[in-house]
Amino acid sequence: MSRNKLISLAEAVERHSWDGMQYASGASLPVGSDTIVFGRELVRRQRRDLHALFHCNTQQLNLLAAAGAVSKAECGFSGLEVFGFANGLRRAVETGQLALEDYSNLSFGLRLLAGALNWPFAPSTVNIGSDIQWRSAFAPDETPARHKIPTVTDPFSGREVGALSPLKPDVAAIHVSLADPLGNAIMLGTEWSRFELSRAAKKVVLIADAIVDTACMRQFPNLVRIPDIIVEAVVYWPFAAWPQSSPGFYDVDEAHMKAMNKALATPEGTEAYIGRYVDGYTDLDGYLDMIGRDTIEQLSRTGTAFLLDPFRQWIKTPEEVRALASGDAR
Amino acid sequence: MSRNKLISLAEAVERHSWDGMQYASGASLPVGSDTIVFGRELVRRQRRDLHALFHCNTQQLNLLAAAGAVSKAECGFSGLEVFGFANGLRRAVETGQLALEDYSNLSFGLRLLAGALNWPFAPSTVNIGSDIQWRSAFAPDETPARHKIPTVTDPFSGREVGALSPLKPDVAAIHVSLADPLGNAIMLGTEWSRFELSRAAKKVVLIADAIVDTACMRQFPNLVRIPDIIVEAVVYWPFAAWPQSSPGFYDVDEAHMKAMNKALATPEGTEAYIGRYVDGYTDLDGYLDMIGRDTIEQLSRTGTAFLLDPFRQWIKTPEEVRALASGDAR
Amino acid sequence: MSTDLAQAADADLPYTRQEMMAIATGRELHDGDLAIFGVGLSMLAGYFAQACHAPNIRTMTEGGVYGATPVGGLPWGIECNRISSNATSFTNALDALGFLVASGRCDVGIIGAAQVDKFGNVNTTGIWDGDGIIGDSYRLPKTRLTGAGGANDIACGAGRVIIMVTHEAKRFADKVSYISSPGYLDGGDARARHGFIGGGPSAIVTTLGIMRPDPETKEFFLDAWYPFSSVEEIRASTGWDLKVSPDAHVVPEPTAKELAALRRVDETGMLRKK
Amino acid sequence: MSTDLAQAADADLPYTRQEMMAIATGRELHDGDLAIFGVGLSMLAGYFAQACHAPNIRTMTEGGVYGATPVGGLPWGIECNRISSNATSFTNALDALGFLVASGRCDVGIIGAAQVDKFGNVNTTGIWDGDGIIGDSYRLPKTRLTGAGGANDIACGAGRVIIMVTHEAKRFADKVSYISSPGYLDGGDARARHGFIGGGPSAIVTTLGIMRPDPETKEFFLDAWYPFSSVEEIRASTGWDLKVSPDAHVVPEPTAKELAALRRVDETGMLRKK
Repeated sequence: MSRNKLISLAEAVERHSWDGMQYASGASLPVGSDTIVFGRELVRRQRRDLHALFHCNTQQLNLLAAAGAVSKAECGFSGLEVFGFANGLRRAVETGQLALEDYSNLSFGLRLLAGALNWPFAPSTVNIGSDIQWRSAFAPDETPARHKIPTVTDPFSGREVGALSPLKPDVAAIHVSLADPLGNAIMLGTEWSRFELSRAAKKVVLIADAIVDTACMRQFPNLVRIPDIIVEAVVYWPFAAWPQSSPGFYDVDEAHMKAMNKALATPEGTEAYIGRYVDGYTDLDGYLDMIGRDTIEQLSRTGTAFLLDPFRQWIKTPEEVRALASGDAR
Repeated sequence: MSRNKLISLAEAVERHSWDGMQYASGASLPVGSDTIVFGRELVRRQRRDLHALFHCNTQQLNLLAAAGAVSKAECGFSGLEVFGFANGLRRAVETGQLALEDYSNLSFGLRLLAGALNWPFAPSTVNIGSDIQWRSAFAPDETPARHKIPTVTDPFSGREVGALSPLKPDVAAIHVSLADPLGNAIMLGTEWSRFELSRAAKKVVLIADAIVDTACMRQFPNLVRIPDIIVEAVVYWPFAAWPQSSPGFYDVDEAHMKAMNKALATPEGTEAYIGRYVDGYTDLDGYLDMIGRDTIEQLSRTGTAFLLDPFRQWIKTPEEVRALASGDAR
Repeated sequence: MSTDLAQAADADLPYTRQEMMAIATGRELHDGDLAIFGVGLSMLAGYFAQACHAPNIRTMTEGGVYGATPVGGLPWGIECNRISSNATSFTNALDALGFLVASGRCDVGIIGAAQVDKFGNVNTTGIWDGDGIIGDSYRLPKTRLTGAGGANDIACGAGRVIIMVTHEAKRFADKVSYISSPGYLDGGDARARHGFIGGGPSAIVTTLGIMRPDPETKEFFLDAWYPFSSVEEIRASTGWDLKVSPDAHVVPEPTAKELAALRRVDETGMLRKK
Repeated sequence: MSTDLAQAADADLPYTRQEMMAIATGRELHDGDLAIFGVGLSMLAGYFAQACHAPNIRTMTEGGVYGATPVGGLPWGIECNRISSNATSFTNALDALGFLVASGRCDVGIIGAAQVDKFGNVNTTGIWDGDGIIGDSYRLPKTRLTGAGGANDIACGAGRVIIMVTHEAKRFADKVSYISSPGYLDGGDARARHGFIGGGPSAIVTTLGIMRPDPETKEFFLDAWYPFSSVEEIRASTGWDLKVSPDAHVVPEPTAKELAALRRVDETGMLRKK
């Protein structure tokens, strides 16, 4: 038994974000499923002083950092994979506008695990012995850092391992492939650490590329890795991860990935980017127009499209979703 | 790239079991998916001195304990749910033939997690403060037990939590709904801790109710929670969990659950049970005859059958599986 | 009062003692709760609450089975096909008992007990000879029970815990032989020593009545009895000198709506058996 | 020797330096290995090995993508649709980097480096002003790089690690500015202090040659150069006084079979770019 949680993106950001919050996303990877469109809305609303917890940087953090919305960030990886350095994040770090605390991809995941389990710490056999352990951007004067990854002694063997601090973000905006209106969700492709994040976060907002009937979830309950009982809100937003990719739905937009990252390298470029790609639409139709209908068609011709086949019969049309939404869809 | 790992049950037990091994199964629940048929084969081959690691007791452990095959066991739960106490296990414990070390269902899962991660210990906020922490059947004279769940101090807060020892079974026999010949597997229904067990065990043998093409796995890669790269062998054995249930395939056999548990309450009953239900078949056909074709038809009329629908097109017939098996199917 | 007499009295009731216990337990659940149920009576009581007065209760079992309701009668286990046939999500043990219970997210859990003591500590592990206490060294139990299962985890982590138990003197001990699942340990703020995030047992609901913990000492006192039971019967069936609240009262009888809802859930009449 | 001259020489080769590096890296992988690849060159080298001489290599990426081969060219990331279109299993980060790498199960990993030092320590985090060293206190990097990603985890856990890096003096430091991923730390048995289950880097494969660690000191020495490079060029492009093995030798040229296999994997010709 659960209620309809479909609300508009604007409403989700209005209700579930605030200045200074610990905000998690990027429990995805730099080229894959992330709620980039949630980040655009945070920039549009000029949220400030965010403490960003991104397992990996994505174009969302790159944009938020470039726009000056983030004062602290913690990451396992802060680049854009083959797309290179994340220029917006890099600029914010190099100018000192943003303090970036480094972890690795495993340790970041373990910190989410520890948060989800309400453990005071998680043991770590990684990150120890490297500067990830000794250096803290959050405590720059403490060398070696004593409170970032302290050691703990195994009571069985006497061996020393690292102790990772748990993460419990205030809000997590999580991209999923398919969600029902109650908040049950299916992810296609690697889940990276979205499973653990959904349990570690205090509030979970889902952004789904498509909305399906709950009957779809009952047919594939083993695929429903995020159950409705832990979800606050569901937002329907196709191409929510653009210019990144969403397996089954669309490929990465290589041209925009590069153009966006180039723009974010400078304050001027960032301003122009925001003018065009954040303030450049007021509703979903406008957003899709902005991406370009040709581009959308091209990106949708993905080699992963077959992954979606078993679920297509339950996917609701935009009109059906609009009719379901409890708030006004923008 | 992976090789065909289909072998017969006899060959799997011959190759992958030995006296004195740490044997895990029961990373399932007492009424659900377990490799009961692997246990029958262990009894038939008179394996002895097993150290059983069963997240929960199942009819497999109940039988192995009743047959005197187990000298040590560790469990999170040692009953049979609504079917009551596990009489075979109970008798072995009460007579001192088997030392049973108690954990809980969370802590047992966390010990598998710790084994999978190669952690020296896992933190625990459960089991502490109860006799699960203070009493050890493996170290009966030590009161309170100091080495079972010692405490560890959180370096961040100074708080004391428990430290759970990792589990790394020598062999895990894991029941799955569907496997391909390479060892990719899909579980329907709760996975309980089969995911963690498959990573914690040194060797993994899958027992599948049905064999499917690898094309099925490529269609549903998010359902493949056990990938071929960690699997040693695949055994095709329909009704492998009988008299327990397998979602999608068959319901629990209530009559046999009760009759079996009643039989295991005494040495005589156990001997009779083994004569009829362990030594009573020599191949798969004989096994299915033993269960009874009527019973099989009735148990197959499960309310969960629809869960299997998306996968039926890839299920191989027994003849196709026999043709694929690299060893001689028994 | 003998059990025979009590059962004879039951013949006149339009419901069984087990049904009264299940309904009284279900009444402890609130709409919107994230609630975890064990197997058997606990599951019936929980799904009864959902069917009756708490439609928005968010239900789960420790198997990681979400959004399901029993179909075809009482499930034989938390993973039984009777609970697996209409789930919206299946995950796993670490998720259910770890991420959702040990984390402190779960509002309420219902557990059973073979034996419970005045501080709400639960024994489901074994019964020992002699004084019933395991003693200084570990020794073989006379009767081995089922072990803790997920109850220890629920007892440590759930916001509140409801213990369901058949009311017999041998089950209500001054001190349990073995603490499988912690209640308030030796009372007072003893739970704080271990940092448990869960609040501990809020009620012991039995076949005869309802006990609740004293806010300070955490000793359980009698809060209510059933239309068919009495303070005397309950005290006689309790192994410690049970205190009775000055506000102790009779529990309202099951309503027709409650009985109908319960019997829809208890399709095979498990609780109708006397 | 200047890079210009070297590149001019390349014009005569039937393969690029990048291709030679990818092939030399691929040759380090053995049939049956459980192997984890990072993004970019690392992935091409790994899948080349599978396509060429190690068909039973068990491949994975840190995304928890199993049984896949790249389709349509070099994947843009370890989760890119180009690697997600034919996987047999998708799981997650904890599974790939934790259960399969930190556990010690993974036989070999390939990682990249912005900077590497004589003990095989890798920096992918930042470049600092002045002497390039971060200093006693944390301070802002002049150039922020990508951070450790999964490379730290692979460096700690994989049985052996192959570091792939473009050979330039500024990248080969006596001591890296920041240890993002540990090699042999300060040499000898320093890894043992931290109990790493992985064996550490077994080779640094560059655009000019191959270095291997001294079994005792763990300082990397020159083991081999390419048909188009030389000991002198390599020493001049290395920021420490590189020792040369008495057994140092020239690496065999890519065979026709190797080049064909590599180019099938490198469908879009990423490594053909000079």
